[in-house]
Amino acid sequence: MLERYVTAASTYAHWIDYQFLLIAVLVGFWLILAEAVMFWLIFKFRAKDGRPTQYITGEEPHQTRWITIPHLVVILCDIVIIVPAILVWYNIKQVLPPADETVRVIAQQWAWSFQQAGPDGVMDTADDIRTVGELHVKVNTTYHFELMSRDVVHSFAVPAFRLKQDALPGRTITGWFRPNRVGTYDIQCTQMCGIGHALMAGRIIVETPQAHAAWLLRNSSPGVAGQQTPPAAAMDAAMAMAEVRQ
Amino acid sequence: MSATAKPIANTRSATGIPTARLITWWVIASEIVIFGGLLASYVMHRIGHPEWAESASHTLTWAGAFNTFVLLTSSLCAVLAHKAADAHDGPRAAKLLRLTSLGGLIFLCVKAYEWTIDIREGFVLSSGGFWSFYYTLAGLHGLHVLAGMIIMLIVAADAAKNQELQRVECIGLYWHFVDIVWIFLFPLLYIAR
Amino acid sequence: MSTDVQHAEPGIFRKYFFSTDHKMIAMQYLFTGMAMALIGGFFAYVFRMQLGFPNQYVPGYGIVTPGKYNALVTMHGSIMIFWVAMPVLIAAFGNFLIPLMVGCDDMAFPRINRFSYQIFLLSAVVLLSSFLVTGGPFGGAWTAYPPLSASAAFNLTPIGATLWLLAVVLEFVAFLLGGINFTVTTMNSRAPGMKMYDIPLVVWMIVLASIIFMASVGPLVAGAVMLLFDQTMSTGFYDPTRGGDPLLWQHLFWFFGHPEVYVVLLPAMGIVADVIAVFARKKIFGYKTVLYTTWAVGFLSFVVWAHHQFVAGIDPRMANIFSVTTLLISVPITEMVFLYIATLYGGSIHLDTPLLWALAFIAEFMIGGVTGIFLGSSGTDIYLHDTYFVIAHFHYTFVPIAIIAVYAGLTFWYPKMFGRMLNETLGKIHFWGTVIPFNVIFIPLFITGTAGDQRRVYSYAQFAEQSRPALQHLRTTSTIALLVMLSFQFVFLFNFVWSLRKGKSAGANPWRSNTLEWTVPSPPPHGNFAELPTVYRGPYEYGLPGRADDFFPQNVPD
Amino acid sequence: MTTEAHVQHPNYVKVWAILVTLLAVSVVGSMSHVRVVLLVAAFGVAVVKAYLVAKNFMHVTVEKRWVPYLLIMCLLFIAILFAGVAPDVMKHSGVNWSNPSANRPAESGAAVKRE
Repeated sequence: MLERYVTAASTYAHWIDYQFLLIAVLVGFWLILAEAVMFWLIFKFRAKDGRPTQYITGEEPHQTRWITIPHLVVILCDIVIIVPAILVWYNIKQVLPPADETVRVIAQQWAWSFQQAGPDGVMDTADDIRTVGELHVKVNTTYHFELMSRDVVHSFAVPAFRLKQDALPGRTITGWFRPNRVGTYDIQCTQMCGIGHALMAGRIIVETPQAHAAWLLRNSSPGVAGQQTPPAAAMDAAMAMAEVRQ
Repeated sequence: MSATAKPIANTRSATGIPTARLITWWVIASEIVIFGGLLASYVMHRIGHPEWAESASHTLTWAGAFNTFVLLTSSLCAVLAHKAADAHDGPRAAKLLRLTSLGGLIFLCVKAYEWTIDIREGFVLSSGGFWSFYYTLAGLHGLHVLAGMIIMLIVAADAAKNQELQRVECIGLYWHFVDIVWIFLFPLLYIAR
Repeated sequence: MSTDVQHAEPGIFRKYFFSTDHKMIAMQYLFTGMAMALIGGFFAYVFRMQLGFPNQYVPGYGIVTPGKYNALVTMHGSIMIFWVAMPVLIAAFGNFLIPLMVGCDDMAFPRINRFSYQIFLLSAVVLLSSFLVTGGPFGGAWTAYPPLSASAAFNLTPIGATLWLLAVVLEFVAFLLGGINFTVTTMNSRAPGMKMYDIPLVVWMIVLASIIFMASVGPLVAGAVMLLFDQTMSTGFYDPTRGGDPLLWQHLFWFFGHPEVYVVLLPAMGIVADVIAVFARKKIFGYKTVLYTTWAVGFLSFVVWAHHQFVAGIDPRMANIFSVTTLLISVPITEMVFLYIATLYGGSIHLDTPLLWALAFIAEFMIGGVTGIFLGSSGTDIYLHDTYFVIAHFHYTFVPIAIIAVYAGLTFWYPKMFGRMLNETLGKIHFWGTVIPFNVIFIPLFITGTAGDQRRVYSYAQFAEQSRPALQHLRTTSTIALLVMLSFQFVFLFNFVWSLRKGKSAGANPWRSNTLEWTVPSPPPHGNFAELPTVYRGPYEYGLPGRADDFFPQNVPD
Repeated sequence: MTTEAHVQHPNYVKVWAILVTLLAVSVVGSMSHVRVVLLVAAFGVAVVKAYLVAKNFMHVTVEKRWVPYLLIMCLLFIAILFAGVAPDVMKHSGVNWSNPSANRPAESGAAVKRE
């Protein structure tokens, strides 16, 4: 259902979509039913001359039955919803499948910077690749991300992956994703992080293994990409100062 | 508000608790969650940061202990004032209330002296987590003591004329509550290591 | 004791500015709230224009820069919740109705009551004054997450942030005093014979709301003090580099923030209950059950708060617990709504304006309720958190609460407040002109939300997926609908003012209603009751068999 | 309007004497270096003192039943708050997250002040 509005490019996107569909069906049914009953009652019992009001306390069992029975069904629906909901959560947030690759995601006002292992496949070595605003990943590869923030609370969100996790200064939060469709997707910051919030955009580029390898080689020589200050951030900072002055 | 100007609403008592005492209980209830929230925040930080014990060892335990004693004694005066009010002895109640707020005054003076020493040693509000909580907690409590003293003197003025004697008990209740808060602040801020 | 001293008509100044009369204070709260609503509505107009027609000149405002946009959404949120919903729903209706409905002459503590309004007014002034300071008003969202809100280096509003915080704390103090006063008055000052279950639901709900507020706001008051020190005295309560923890504020805020939802919901529910009973000429279906569900909601509302923080970096295991409690709370709320619908059965329903509003409340609130399930179940919240889906969801709860239910209450009690009837035709025009555009505003936002539009963003230019034309059309649609809805509010304002003079006079009990406030002349005189009433029965005895007329006022002996 | 005495007053001086003795106990206990003794002397005694004040000075026990329940309810809410917050704030690591900056002793005194 969600896929009509936003592409699904990671393995767990569909889990969330199905959960969404399940809830939509169940609560949709109840919503329509309840609204229908309500409007029918409004029509059926509209004021008519010579039809007196019935005196109903709603406390005798044969009356409360009309509430309790549908109500028990609602509770049943709640259970039907909550169990898969927790399963989805458990598999996305609580347990991490073994990682093929790891990437470090650092949020700051107002840019995303990424650090991943170079050709040697080891983090924190000379040939690490640091990029700003652009994350290159291999398709069908399980990535762990280590999320941290330099200043305020940000939120690392990739709608196409159905991925969202706040980045808290001081904390390191680990999560995972496994892209399964080649393409370029948006990275959003979904937590108010100051006046540059709307410009804190990034791209995540899912590539075929070959393309990814080529990209690695192009950037592996130490300190090519991303050492220069991120253009977006610089622009925002300038704008911020302008705002303060005015 | 002189007794004649009271609305009838104020004089009714459907619960069997006089209106004045009822509102006092609600005020105390709302104070419990204010102090409770701050104390809970402090406790979870304190447990999470064993290194704070070092800072805590700089607090003047004897001053805290003396203040506890002062507050306990003033609480005694407050409750004796309540007893006097029950016996419709307004002037005596007023005397005891003034004694109680004198206790509050001593408490605040000791606190001031204590804080002067702390600050001289270079421990100010922004000197790290423990000191921030130390000044915030004690400061919030001190404000309650101050407010209590002022209200108490007003109540005493009425009580001396045998008016509004029911308020003597209420301000007493509030004072005991402030006392209880300190009973917990003392070990939390001074003793725990 | 003689009460005539108290109830002599005071001079103009004392009457309108320093009155201790609960009705006058209710009016002060009502009109302050309506004024703030106009301001908040204007902000909504400005930033919706920016979203509907990006970077265009907004008539009456100008160009919306990112900083201004943040300030506008922050102030819109804060104002609509703290300076509109609470003063109107709880303070205005509470002050006006409680003494009248429980049958006494005033609040138990009139001067505390007046004091609470004065603090509230001060808080409003402090908030608005932040528009005049350098750096402008606070723009860190109404949730004010530190470190953004804690440090001027991050939020660039050195003074605005502090003023916002002060205003909020003052507002809390005002409502603590007011709420305690409501509670004590209802508990102690009831008319002789009025037992616990003879109290009208609206009074019950306002009092329970006040109690929930009182019990939940404490930790946030403490948290606000800490944040204030972080801002002004360079402490480190929420500063991770100095042993603090930003998450602490989020927890303290939402521990209050979620109960707050029910604090404003319950009075609305109460108003709707009374209106339905009167215009369906019907006893509330299961009065006591409604109360039991209310208590259940009140308690549960304290154990669900972290569902606002599922992806905020809390421990994932906690999310499971809070997800369960969140779906649990849907149980009593559903029951309450079912009971209201069941009340319609067997009534004779007069579709006057107040009832239209009340029914619209239920119809729309149900949509708001069910969309909450998507967010409460942790799995889907991963995707929907902080999208426009959330915005649409809580506007489908808050607009029915703070706009629709308030109109239900105003149109219902207007005759009692001002002694004249509102114009019915204008009322119906205003009703349809409000409710239809309301849905046209927010249904598109559900769709943009599911399409991934994130909140609090002044422009989607940077985001390829969000700047698709299809989504922009939806945003524009909702903006235009907002313009329509706002313009129809002037119909109400005109009706309100016009009826004050020209409306046909109401008489004591125009709706043939049972509760005590209708037994006194409209508007009620100073001191309310000529002689204080005695209560003989519950508030909803409509259509009692074997009586000539279909209602049975509470104060009429058998 | 005056209060009709709703309590018979116990011997307050005796209660006060007990309280002061307990205070002395907690101070002496605080000298101890055995952690358990220290904590009991500090908090166990505090609880007892609070109970004595509430019972004898505030007369909670002879007040209408719901009053103590109300106060306990407020304490319960605080307990709920603590239980919900502690896993994140008191602990410095958990499932898929860690809080290194909190483990590092907070630099006190000349704290970094942002301008």
